[in-house]
Amino acid sequence: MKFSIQVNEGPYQHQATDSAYQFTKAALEKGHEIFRVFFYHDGVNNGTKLTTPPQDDRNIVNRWSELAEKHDLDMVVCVAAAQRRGIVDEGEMQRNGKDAENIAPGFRISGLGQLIEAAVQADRLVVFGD
Amino acid sequence: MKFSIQVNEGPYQHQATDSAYQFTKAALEKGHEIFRVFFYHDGVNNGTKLTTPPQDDRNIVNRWSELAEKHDLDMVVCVAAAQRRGIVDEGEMQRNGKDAENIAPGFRISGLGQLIEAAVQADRLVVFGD
Amino acid sequence: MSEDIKKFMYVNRRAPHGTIYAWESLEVVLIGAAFDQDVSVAFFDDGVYQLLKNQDTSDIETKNFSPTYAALGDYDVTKLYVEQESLEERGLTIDDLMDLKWEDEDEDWAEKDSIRVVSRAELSSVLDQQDVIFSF
Amino acid sequence: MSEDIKKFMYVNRRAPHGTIYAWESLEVVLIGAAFDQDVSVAFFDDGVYQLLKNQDTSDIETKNFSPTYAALGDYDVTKLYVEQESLEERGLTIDDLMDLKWEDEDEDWAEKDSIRVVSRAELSSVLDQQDVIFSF
Amino acid sequence: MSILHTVNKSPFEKSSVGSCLAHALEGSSILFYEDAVYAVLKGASIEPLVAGFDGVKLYALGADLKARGITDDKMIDGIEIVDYAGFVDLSAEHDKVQAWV
Amino acid sequence: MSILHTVNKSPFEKSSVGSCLAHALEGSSILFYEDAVYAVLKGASIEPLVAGFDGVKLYALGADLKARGITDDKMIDGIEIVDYAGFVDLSAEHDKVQAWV
Repeated sequence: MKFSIQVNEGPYQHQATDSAYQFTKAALEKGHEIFRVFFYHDGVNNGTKLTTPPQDDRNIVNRWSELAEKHDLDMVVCVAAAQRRGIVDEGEMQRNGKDAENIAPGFRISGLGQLIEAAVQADRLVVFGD
Repeated sequence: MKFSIQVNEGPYQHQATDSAYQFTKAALEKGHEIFRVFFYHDGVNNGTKLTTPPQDDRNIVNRWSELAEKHDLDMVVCVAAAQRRGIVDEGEMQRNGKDAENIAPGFRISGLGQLIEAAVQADRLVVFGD
Repeated sequence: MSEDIKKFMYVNRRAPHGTIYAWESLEVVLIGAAFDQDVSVAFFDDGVYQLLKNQDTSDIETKNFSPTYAALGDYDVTKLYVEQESLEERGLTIDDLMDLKWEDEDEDWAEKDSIRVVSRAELSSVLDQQDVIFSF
Repeated sequence: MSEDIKKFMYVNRRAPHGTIYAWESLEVVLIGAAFDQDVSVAFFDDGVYQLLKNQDTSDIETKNFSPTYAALGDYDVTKLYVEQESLEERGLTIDDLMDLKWEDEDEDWAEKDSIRVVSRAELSSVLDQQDVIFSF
Repeated sequence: MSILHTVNKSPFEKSSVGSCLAHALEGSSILFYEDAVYAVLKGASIEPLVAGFDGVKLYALGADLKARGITDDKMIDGIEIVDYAGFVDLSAEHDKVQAWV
Repeated sequence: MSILHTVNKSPFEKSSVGSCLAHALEGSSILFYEDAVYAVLKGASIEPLVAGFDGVKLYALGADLKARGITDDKMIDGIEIVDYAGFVDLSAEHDKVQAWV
């Protein structure tokens, strides 16, 4: 079966992104397809490469990046939400005149239409939030 | 009177930082002293210079930076919370082997002791959160 | 792209302004309108506050997105379900809400009400009939 | 630095694990212990869940900070107020909570209970007597 | 000693308004702001709880009322409206501030 | 048609558990996870609401129960424990998932 996942909260503050990660991993392990993981609202903050969590804690961002690499996951960060919250890739950096980018490996920035498409294409949309 | 302010949430997702800003501005306009504004939890995300909000919306980060410049405010971002969430200055960039920093003007990264000191030194601690 | 039309429901259970969910939810509804799905929007629990008249954010200096609800009709988003029990619990009636309309091209652009006040039982049944439920 | 000792109260009204507030609140209490203030910690509403026994986060793969509460006594944080009404509403008793102790150096290091179960009225009065109230 | 209690969440979404009302002692004050201003709407199911409150002074932040379309005529009687400067004054006038976040 | 309802907030902090229970139709299922697992604690004031629920199957996520120290003997009877794989199965078995965030 084909799943799409929506993540509404950032790393560490809310368990939402942990639950979304565990759900996605379990779905992949059961042989399901993940059409897309869409990061919305503060969820876009999962896509920053600048985190350095304590050694004895999980690294939420790296965990997503590794899952994406292993399973060729499509992880999309909403551009409008990202602009409000400061998540920037090379293109956004140029367009908005910023002097740095902070997007983590495996994440790409795109429009809200990607969420709608994810819901159209998948058999199930599963939302994780606050 | 001497106030310290604690901000627990990031920009845009919650009104907490808007309310904290309006309170701080009003206190300064009434002639009170702001000993420190301490950004904790997701509040550290107020300190990123990478946001580009829509033209017709307020720029929360710039607003804090401008208030800090005008009134010589001490705006402190908690280092432990910042590491979890990816807010990085020059020093943190070096220490944690990152290739970019994203701290906005007027913010500095420091330890939790600064919150305790803020509460000890001020006549009032006012907390804004979710 | 699949050619199927799905029944999309956007659920709004949160108050506006205190958090951004209501506004960013509305942004999704507007973008989604371009996708030719069968769209409904539900407002219940604190979501009914999103539709209150006379919202003016000038003094909190945040973006006032409430006039945007009036544009939903132009985007062919015409089924706005509002739960009666949620209104009553909050001391509100339909008269406290914005008067949202759409123009029916099949009936010579007759103006019709977008808001449908429904009971909790009716709303539950509408939710049950959807293909996709968005929550923010 | 002022030489005054202030009465510091850390208020915990949130459940652990679903959000980080409980854990980052505990980090403040630990850091604050170095500042020689008169420290109290209150657990009420969902905050009482923070003290439940047998918490094991291995399957959700988040940091299990609950053993850290047992270290509070070593940091001279010995006044932990737990509200009776909050326990009752949640079907809990003191026996469901971790057994937190501190050693009183004035009484030959006698072991004493850190947790004080108080009524809502007593807790309100304790809150009223503070100089600074931290909330997370 | 006296506390200024601040509450910022809707009483229908979160338990903080209810808990604040249950813990506020005589002589303290409560400021409703952000989404907590919905607590002052007349005719809501929680009106008896809010209106029947003796010995505690109730305030609501005008900017947040206005943002949410809550006009004076829709408010429970006896609640005083303040602006951000008034919020600052209340914080100064009370011995400490407790945020019911 | 049938819905898998997911709820992740404590019933004492937020109204989402109550609203979910009030809207769930016969034939649907509810999964309590994250802080919503506190809803299944025996002896709590909301036990009658949760336990008295007919026609709707109730589940709780084991990983979240364990994290919060809620052992089997403390749970209301009749609630089935699932792991993340079970959460995935429930999402597949129902026609759609409604998240009560």
